[in-house]
Amino acid sequence: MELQIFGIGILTWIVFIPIVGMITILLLPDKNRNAIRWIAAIATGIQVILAGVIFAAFDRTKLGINDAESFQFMEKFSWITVEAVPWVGRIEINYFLGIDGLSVLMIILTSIIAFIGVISSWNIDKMVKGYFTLYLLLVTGMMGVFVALDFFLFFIFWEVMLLPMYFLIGLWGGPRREYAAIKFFLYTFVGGILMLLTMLALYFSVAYTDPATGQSVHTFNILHMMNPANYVDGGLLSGVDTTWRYVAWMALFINFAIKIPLFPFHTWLPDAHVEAPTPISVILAGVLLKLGTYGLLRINFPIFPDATVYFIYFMAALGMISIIYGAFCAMAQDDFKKLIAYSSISHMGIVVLGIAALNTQGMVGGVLQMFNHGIITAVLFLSVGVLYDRTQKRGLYDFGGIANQMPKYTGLAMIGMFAALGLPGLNGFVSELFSFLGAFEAYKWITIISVTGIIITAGYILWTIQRVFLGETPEKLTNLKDLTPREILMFVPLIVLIILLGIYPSPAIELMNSSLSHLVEFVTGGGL
Amino acid sequence: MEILMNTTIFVPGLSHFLVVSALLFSLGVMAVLSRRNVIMVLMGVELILNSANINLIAFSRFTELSLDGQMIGLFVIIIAAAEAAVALAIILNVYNRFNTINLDEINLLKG
Amino acid sequence: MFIELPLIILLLPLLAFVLMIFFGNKLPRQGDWLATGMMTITLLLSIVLLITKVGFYSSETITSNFDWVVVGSKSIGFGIMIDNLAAIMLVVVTLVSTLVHLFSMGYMKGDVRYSRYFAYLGLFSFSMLGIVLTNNILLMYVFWELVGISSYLLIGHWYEKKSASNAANKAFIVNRVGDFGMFIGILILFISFSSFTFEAIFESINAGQLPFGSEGWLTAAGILIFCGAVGKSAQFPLHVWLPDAMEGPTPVSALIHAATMVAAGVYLVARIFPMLTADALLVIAYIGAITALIAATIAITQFDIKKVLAYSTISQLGYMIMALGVGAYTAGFMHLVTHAAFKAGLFLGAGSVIFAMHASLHKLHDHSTDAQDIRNMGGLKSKMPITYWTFLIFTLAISGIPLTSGFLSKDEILAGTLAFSTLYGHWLLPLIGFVVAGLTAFYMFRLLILTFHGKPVSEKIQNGVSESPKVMTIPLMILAALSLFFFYSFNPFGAASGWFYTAVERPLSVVPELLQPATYALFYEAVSSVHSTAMILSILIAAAGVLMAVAVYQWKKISADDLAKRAGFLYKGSVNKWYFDEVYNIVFVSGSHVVMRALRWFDETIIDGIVNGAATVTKVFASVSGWIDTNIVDGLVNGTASTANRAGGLLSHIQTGKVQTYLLFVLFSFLVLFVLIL
Amino acid sequence: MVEQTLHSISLYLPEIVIVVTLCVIIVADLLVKGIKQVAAWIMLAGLFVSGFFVMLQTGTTDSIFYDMAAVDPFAVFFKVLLILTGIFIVLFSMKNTELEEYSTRIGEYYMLFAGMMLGMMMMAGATNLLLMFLALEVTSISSYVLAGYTKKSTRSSEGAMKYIIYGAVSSGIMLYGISLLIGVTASTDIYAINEALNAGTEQTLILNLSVLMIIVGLGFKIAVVPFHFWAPDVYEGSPITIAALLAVASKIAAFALLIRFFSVTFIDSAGLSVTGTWSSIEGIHWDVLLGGMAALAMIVGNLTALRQDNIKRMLAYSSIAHAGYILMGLVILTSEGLTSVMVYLFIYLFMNLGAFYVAILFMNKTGTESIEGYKGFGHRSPLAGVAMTIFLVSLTGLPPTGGFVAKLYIFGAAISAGWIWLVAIAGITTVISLFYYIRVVRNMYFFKPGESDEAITFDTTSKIILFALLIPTLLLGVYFQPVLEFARNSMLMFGF
Repeated sequence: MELQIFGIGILTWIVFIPIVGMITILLLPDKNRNAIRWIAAIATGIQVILAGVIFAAFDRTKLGINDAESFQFMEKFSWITVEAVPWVGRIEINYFLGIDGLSVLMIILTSIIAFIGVISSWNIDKMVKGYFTLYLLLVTGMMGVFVALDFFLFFIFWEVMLLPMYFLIGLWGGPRREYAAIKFFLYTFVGGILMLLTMLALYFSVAYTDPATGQSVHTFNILHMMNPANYVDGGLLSGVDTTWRYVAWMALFINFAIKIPLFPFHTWLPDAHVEAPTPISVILAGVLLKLGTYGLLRINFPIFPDATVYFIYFMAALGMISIIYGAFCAMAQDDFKKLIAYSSISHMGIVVLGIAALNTQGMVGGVLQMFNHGIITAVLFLSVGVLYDRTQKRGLYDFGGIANQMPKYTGLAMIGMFAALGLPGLNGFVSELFSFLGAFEAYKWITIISVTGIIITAGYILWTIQRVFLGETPEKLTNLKDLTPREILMFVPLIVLIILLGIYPSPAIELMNSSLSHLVEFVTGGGL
Repeated sequence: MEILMNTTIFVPGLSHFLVVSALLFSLGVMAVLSRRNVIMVLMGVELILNSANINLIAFSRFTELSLDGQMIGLFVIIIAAAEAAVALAIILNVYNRFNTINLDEINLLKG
Repeated sequence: MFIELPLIILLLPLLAFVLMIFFGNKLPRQGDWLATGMMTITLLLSIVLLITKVGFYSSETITSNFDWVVVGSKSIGFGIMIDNLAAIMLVVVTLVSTLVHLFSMGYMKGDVRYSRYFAYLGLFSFSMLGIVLTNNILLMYVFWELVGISSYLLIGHWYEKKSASNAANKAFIVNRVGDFGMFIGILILFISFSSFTFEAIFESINAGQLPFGSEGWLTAAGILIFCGAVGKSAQFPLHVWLPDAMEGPTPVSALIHAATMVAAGVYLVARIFPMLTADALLVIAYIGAITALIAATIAITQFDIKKVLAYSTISQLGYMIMALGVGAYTAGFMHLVTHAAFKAGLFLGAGSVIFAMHASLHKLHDHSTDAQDIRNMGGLKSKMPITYWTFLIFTLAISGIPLTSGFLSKDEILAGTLAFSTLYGHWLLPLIGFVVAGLTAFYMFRLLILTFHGKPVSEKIQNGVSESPKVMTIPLMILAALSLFFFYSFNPFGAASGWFYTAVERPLSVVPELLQPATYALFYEAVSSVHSTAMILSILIAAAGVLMAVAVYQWKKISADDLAKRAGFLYKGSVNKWYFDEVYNIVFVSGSHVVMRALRWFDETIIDGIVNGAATVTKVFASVSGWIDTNIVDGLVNGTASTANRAGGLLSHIQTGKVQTYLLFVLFSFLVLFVLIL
Repeated sequence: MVEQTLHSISLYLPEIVIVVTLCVIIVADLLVKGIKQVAAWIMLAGLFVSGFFVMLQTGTTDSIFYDMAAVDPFAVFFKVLLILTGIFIVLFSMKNTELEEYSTRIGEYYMLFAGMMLGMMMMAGATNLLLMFLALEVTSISSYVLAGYTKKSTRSSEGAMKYIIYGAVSSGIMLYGISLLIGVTASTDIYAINEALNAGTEQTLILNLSVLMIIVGLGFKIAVVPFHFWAPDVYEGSPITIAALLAVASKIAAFALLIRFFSVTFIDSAGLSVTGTWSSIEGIHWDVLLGGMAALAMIVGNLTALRQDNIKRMLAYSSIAHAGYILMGLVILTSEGLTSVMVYLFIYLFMNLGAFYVAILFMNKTGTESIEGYKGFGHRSPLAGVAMTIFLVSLTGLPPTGGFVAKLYIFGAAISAGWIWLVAIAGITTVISLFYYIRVVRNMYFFKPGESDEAITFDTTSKIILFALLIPTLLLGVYFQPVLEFARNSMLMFGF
């Protein structure tokens, strides 16, 4: 399947259109604030359209995962090739993009969240040009990670996100933004180094024989890394169930666990979320966290099936701890944003538990939960943002009786909250259901303990609703204005998705069903 | 004295030279480390360089190295001279700035 | 025709909900006519459906299924199933719902969120019908939660009151605890049988498949699913939410917390009845019995009119659950139906009283007197005749006095428990059954007498009280009619010959034979043999209860205070609802607060501290060595940074600025390296 | 003999051009008065011509002046790097306000600069111990004076004095080591020494001692721990252009010498194989020594840099740390490692010079060298701020910058050679390095400029120079194939 616009593949478009926007913005004078905003909106809007095209044109039956033939919209160009020298053979880095059922949903999510993020950034007045430049760069990084099939490219996109995020939190954030920014940077950077080292070890352990020339080629191609036949004799990561393979798996896992974030690598998240400006929190929770679980599925699982199976119980247990721990910590918060941050930890724990089930239901549930959680937390962070814009406060005890003042807002926010609580009929339920279904098949007790998380979740969500929306409206809040049309615009698409996918999730599940089934078979079959 | 002169058996061998040079080297290092006066430190450096020279010349006398060693010795002498000249110029300048050439007192740059 | 009809029935209330949410405020009369009208249509359609189903297709089960989603190779379907159980339940739900809509037009008049209220009623009706119609345990769970949320919204309708929002939260969270078990049960079933539909699950069990190959897990699955019923039907130990739920508007209590939603648990148990093992059923029977007893004992001492009714509801629900547990399937379900009518009636009647009291108090500008406290009432009989007479009929019905519907169903339940004991022992069950029957008669008549009979506590208040408007009394009259025997069976002393018994038959158990409860035939035989005993006993006990109440409260032959003193700690326990709330508060609420605070502390201090922590270690080290000056903390507050920073500080101390020191270091390193390579 | 000499001279043209330039500068300094910056232009011209001749030598492999020096792709690679650095430093120097005070004797500056260039280019090609030592001394002595060039500054004088004392002692020790080596092997040519060593020797104690002594001298030159102490003081004291020169050019030249010396002299010729891994001569542990020093350099350099406030000093420590990373590529004893060293140096040139250049620009405009003083600069000068950020990010090693590719290759080579512990240290210290680099960025951006602070603007030339450094830094992060091939081809001189 190929789809080209002006001779350039659609994936390249969707990844680099924000860069085009960014360059345009850089060329504009600082004062053209609205033009800058519109350009950002148009760039991300085009992304949404492209994502729609991809959604429509995507072949639901193709498998992907480890089979280069069945990836879609593939683009592969030789990027760096160093001809054979006696002591290493040929070296190859490719510009290799492609999507399968695992990534397509993430692309759609990223484009939607990025677009909503721009809309909610509309009222940022400080250094508009710099803000949107960094924002668009960040979007490119995120999108790139989801489409890259070359580890080198993957890594570059991965790290490209770091600096814009650092600045976006550090320059436009709340009072403790610097601390939060550097903490985020540090954690991610540590993870990045681990990933870098593992990537290199993989690179030197993998060499495939080029059918055309018969040369042995070292490559960063992720798909080649999945094939045991491509491992060179005596390579650091060659063989099955070796200590080094476990170490490598663990290094990658820590990197991704930091992003997810899994207990105990999570403490950067509450700080980053709290201090980041609203749109960035939305991006952070909506897309960035998914990179972690996506990485696990794209890299850890298929490249190290042996180590994955070896550590899977450990992973499920961490997922369980995150669910319960995150939920309890969320309940203990007085800060609205922090509460949502911890709830993210809890909900991402469900993703981890689901994918750790290593069966199709769990996997589908996990990936769907990634998508759904992205949508839901986006709504929640936008909700906090709306209140913060109006009152400059985030404490749960600062509010009360909002329901009477802002009925539209309350309605929309509450749908988001109920979705987070896992109410059937809304999307959160569907993915939680499948995650737990899958997990239960694999781990009875871990799952049973995890499911208690839904009780705690109900507790903190309802308590939050009570404190913020219900009760008498205090004097100081009586002049709050309800949502503006712009704000409604940013809520509505998300709410529609929440309800639609809650009632009929098939369109989303169809996209990934065959790929994920294949992934499960591939991993449990030991990569064969 | 007489006895020594008469004992024609004694021919200084390579190891004698090496021991001498090693002593010289050590003295140079000691000077460099212990003297607080820059000039004295420079003298230490000269000792070190010349100890190497003794080595080189001894080697060229006692091994197949032939004249190469002596040639290097010549070059080293020149370099030592150049170095000393530059060093003295710099020390003069330091003295103008600090009014001392005591090394312990010249430590603005640290940390 | 048959599949479209239930679909329309299901979707009409949803439509009403959507319309009311978006346009309710803009419609004339805030759209109450729209909601009520649509509900009435639903009712009529349901009646048509019931008659068609029971009349013409009685023995058939009509199902339709469509794929909802395909995951991996397993497809998950959603669908509708109509058997007689569902058809009857459908009418119960729509009937009560319609009447409540009607009643609310009067009761809720002038409320701040009038249209929102009707919208939520629509949402609730939709969800409840969903529970009734589904053929699939997952979908049932979905609607299960949806009724939960509508209940949450309606309890919290007056959310300005803290007590209302608290009650709403409590209801939802306590239900969640039950749902947790149900969810696990569903997971077990799906993983074992790869399907959510009742039909497929039963078939698989019938074919000898067991969850995880173990009989224990089958029992466990049954009990876990029953947990959902424990939550929703307010069974011990999760009954605590229901009395608090009375914070909601009274018609809501009638609809949700008396007639329909709380009965969903019973409906659920009836639905999964075939897969319940004897052990599971026994657990269910005991839970029901304990609930019935606890609630009845509490109801005796309460003074809030709605609270009494709430506990009575819990108690009656316990009855139904117990009935199902002992195998008196039809009796249990019949009690659900009859109870729905008279309990809804009781609540609406109470609503009528409260409405009148409010109006009167409002006129007097009295805001301190509690309009719901029966100690403030009395002698309302003459002022509110319709309310009184209907209330009397409902009271008779709930007390199990012959000629009422309540008698029919309760009598069968008691016979069932008695029969169960003759088969298996467990004499506690019938014993509790009869005791509770007596208690019920006693506290209901206590309520009736204190409210309507005797002298008014305050003349002023009584003067202001007047009969409620027609929209409120008509529903009462309809419900009163439905509380009489002939709707269910033409024989006032035996339901077994009526249409109800033929329409609703106990389904065959599908579990392996060793685990099965007594077969229907065996059980039926036992019931027949004890039926007359049970009937006589139940009439006697009910009469005794009534007599006792009349003696204490009407004739004042026996002092209530005296009784209370004699009962001592029992009285105290009953007044304080056996301290359930207090214990739960300490154990669960405070418990989770402790846990969450501890975890928060842990998170902020330990986990984060490990990152920042190395800093502390270095600090200790620093104070020992005295090397590190403390004023070097730069902008990077982060711990790792400051650790590294301190290390950097250490190192930069080596950089003394003295060239000879450098050279000394060089020499030193030189020597060390030399030693190392030797 | 004449033929041989003539041939050698023809291949020595780049160096000769530098010598000529040096002379011309002296003459011009005496005679030409009216033209501003005449010395600089001459120097620039000389460097370009020399660079031209270097380019002509591409692909040549020859030995000149009776095996005193080699002209081979390896030397060419490093000479290209040196000349590039030289050109940039001249450009930097032309605008440096620090030097303006001494404009009347600026000829001396360029003359010494030329001398230093000569020494460094000789270092790149020398294959004889004598020439190696001479080249080293020529470089050193010129740089001593350059370090103290701004003689009215006490710091500069102090730095120069420390430099010369430290340098003299180090070279003395190194000379002693060389003398021992020569004595044991009876030869001064490194290939001959290698043969002698391969033939077998029992003097391992003396050999190890001499190796260690030579490492003292070379370690001083590349500023690797524990021989790095001079570097921060000297960098801080020197004019900033000279600090940049020392941090980049002198390090590159020293690495050229170090690589050639060790990987020719102490390699077990029997162990050479096509697999690209070699082994050192038995009993001589220079690789272990250098490995340990690399680890120390990464740790000490990065940790100490955390505490610095002076940008020059911070960059000094940073360059110490980078010396550690680079050294890592050498000690793993693979051809891949050497290639990665060369790639690293190539990229290091741009990013480090870039960081220095922005520092120069800021210093020219505001006179501050203090990192604390950088507050708000990012807002006052967006271009320079962004450029500085990119250079520092590149120094940290984040994609998509050249620094990432450099680290990628070094780490990769080390991993493939199985030096996991060294890579682990490198990884951890890279994380630490993040802090001091990002601190500069933080100061530039996270603080508002003061009320009175005006925007900082630069002239076009400065911008062009900035872009000349910036573009390669970024470009090498996404497309580095040519550099990789260049380095790899330059490696072929060893005949593997």
